[in-house]
Amino acid sequence: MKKAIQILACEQAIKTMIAPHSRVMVGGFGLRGYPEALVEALVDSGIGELTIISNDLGSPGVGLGKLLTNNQLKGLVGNYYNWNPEVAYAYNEGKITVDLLPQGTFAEGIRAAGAGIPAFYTLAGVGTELAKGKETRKIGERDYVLEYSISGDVALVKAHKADELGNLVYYKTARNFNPLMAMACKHVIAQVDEIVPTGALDPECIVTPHIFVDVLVVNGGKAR
Amino acid sequence: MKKAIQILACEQAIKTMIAPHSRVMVGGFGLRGYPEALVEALVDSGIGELTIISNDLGSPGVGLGKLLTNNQLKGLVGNYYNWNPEVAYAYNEGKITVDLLPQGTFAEGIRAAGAGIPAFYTLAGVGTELAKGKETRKIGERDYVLEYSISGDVALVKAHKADELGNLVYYKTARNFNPLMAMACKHVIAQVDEIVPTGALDPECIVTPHIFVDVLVVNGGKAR
Amino acid sequence: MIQINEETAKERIARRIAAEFDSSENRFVLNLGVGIPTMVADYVKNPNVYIQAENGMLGVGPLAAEGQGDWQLINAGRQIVTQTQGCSFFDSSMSFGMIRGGHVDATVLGAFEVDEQANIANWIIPNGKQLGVGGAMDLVSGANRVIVAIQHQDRKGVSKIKHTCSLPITGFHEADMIVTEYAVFCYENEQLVLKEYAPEVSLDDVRSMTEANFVVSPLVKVMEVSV
Amino acid sequence: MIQINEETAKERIARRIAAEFDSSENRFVLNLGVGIPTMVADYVKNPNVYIQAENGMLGVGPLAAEGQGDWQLINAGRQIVTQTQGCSFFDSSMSFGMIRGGHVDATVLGAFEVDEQANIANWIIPNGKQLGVGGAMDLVSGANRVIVAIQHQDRKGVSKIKHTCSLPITGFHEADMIVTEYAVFCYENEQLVLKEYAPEVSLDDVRSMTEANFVVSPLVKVMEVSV
Repeated sequence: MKKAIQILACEQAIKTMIAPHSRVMVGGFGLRGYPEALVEALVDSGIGELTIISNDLGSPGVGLGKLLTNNQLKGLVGNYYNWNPEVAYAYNEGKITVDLLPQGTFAEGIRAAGAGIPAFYTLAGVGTELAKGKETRKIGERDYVLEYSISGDVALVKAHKADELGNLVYYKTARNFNPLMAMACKHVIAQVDEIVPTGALDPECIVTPHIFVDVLVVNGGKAR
Repeated sequence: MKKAIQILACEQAIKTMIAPHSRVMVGGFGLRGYPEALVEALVDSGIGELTIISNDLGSPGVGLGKLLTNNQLKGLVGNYYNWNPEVAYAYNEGKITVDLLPQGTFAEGIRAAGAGIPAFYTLAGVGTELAKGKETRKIGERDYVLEYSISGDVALVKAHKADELGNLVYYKTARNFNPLMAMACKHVIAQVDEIVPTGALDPECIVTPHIFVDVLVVNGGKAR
Repeated sequence: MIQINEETAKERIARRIAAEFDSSENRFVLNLGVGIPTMVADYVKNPNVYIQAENGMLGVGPLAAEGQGDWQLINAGRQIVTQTQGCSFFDSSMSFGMIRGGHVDATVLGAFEVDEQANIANWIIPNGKQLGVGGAMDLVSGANRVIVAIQHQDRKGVSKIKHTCSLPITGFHEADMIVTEYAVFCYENEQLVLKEYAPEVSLDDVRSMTEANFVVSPLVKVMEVSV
Repeated sequence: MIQINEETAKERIARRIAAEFDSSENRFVLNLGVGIPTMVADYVKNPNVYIQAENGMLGVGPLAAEGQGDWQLINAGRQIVTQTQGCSFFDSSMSFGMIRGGHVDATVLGAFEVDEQANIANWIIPNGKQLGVGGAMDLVSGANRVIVAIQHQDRKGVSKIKHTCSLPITGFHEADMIVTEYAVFCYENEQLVLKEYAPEVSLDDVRSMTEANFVVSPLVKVMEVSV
């Protein structure tokens, strides 16, 4: 059950829905397909002790990277921080926790949370350091590792268009984790390029049905 | 690795890809969204000892129901045979095996097979007769049952349009299990209403990428 | 005590359940089972209620007019339905992802039996002529609220609201509300509580037609009925 | 023995790997890792090869021309790419469903080390400046064929093809082929087998620059090179 969709300014959306210690999922992959304006507002808010659940953490001082530079992070759940070496430094110094998962396990874990699957088995990582302390199990001929669903308090997603109800469609490889995260969090703020009238999106092509979305914010959608 | 997409007549497609004892997945829900012409050809082929993996088994003597009337079945994996009481009779008399699963578990098991997830946990059915002999496990506050992926040899799916490469889109609630089954089987035959030039389908809206599809058959797509 | 005929009973149950959602100012996702539950759709007037069909649709509209409609567009009861503005279509794994994932606010389903422990038996009569479970087990465990829509007694006058279900269970401790043509019950603090009863019957009538023990809510009232 | 410079080495490795797919008459799904593997795309001429990017795309085209292209359309190495006719976009769970589900025919990836047991170490140097695994573990376990694209030795002249990897393993017994600027190896019957070596080097040269033990294929031949 969600309230009627709200269209808010970024600052307002962030302040209403995120608090210190929130677990925040953020869509995107390598500085593309992430909600830039929402991330900027999160940085500006100064809200701290956040756990950020995302593919990567942008670059040093860019995008989600600013949250680290700005000391707003308690922990990370994700898979690829090679684009932002500050993550390794902060982790090695014990400043933040990092829960590193294979990218497919990360994606599936988020999907699982949205789809009511608490745990699943996967081949990825069996026998490696990333499976240390995790249960493994032989199913058929091979060994698999048990992985758990990954949920969050708030998802910040980037979509291409929303209709007035809140249905979302995405843009090319800017889709990435966004639709999965929209299902895995209690609250969802979607930054969109454009809001179109209800009925203007093809019902066959809607990727995220509106019932997952709480708040829309509109950006210019310009390339930077 | 699949050969270049083939466009075949139904009879030829069925005879090339299905043999006695095949595990055949068939899309559809309640006589809608199933590949009528392919099912008809499967009935006409007389191939026996089949295991059919499908939501339901049509109605008595209608659609997939004909396979039972025609004694072509060894077993069923599915979830809802109330529309075809002949299934219960055949099962009660020991003529066929029936592996009955909650519909969500059935859908998720098929998706899991396609997505390389050998097993997963779900709430559905915990403590009931359908969970008898299955492992249960407490995760967080609740008990869940372990369910396994469901794969097949050949999927017979109904799509709306294909492009010449074999990419598929579906039609409204005729989508149902079809895209899941197309990923869960070694071979896939898709009955489509129309084949359009490659490039004519919106890349954002393709539901089944062509690499899952072996053979296309074209029907008139008429309402019956 | 007046006997309510079957058609009236079904309509009354459907209307009473629909009224539950009248006041929702929030977007409310509703899944309807086969039978009486499907009829609920006819009486839901609140535009904030979005009906989900587990065969892959959110935003199910009214049934198509007889002989009209799109033959491939059906609900889970195989009825040809219409679509609403802003509806969406998806595959069955997404559909049950919604259901299991807690994104469906209420499900309304029929039952053979329901009992004091909020157990529901609605999927099979062993060795009968039906073999099927459908989405019932996913729905009772996944939906946030489970409303059982049943006639109070079977055709022989036997209560369907039992001390303990005798048929195989669909879901344990999952029912939140029971609506019959004669009464509305909720489960509160692990007790079955009578909240409303029909104008045709007395409290004693309800007691005599109900096998299960129940307590009477201090706020018990007469069911509002239009049929 | 001629030393091959880094740029030439990389191009040669990419070209040799691309040649593996030249003859496929079947539709072939190829996933390319960051670095040399991405360069493979430039040399694949077979239209039956479809490149999958794990960030959600099947049918990746060539890199966009400098300053051109769609800034939001990237491959997994964050390069702006083009799209081919018949390509499709999807979310990351679908993408890794393809990968884990065995629908990707080959993956080409770089590595720090690869060893006699076909173990690959390519994800981390402990306590270093990088912390990331990406899709490598999913890819090595899920793709049907795993091709390691590496320069034969590091900058200090130390073999990257080891008896036993010393760095944390990405996947055990997963490598099927190794292509360097000097040699092509395959794993056959749990042995590392030299299949080809470059025209600039002798068999003894390959032995001396390779830490791992390997057997020489009876059909060993000189690598076809254009650079």
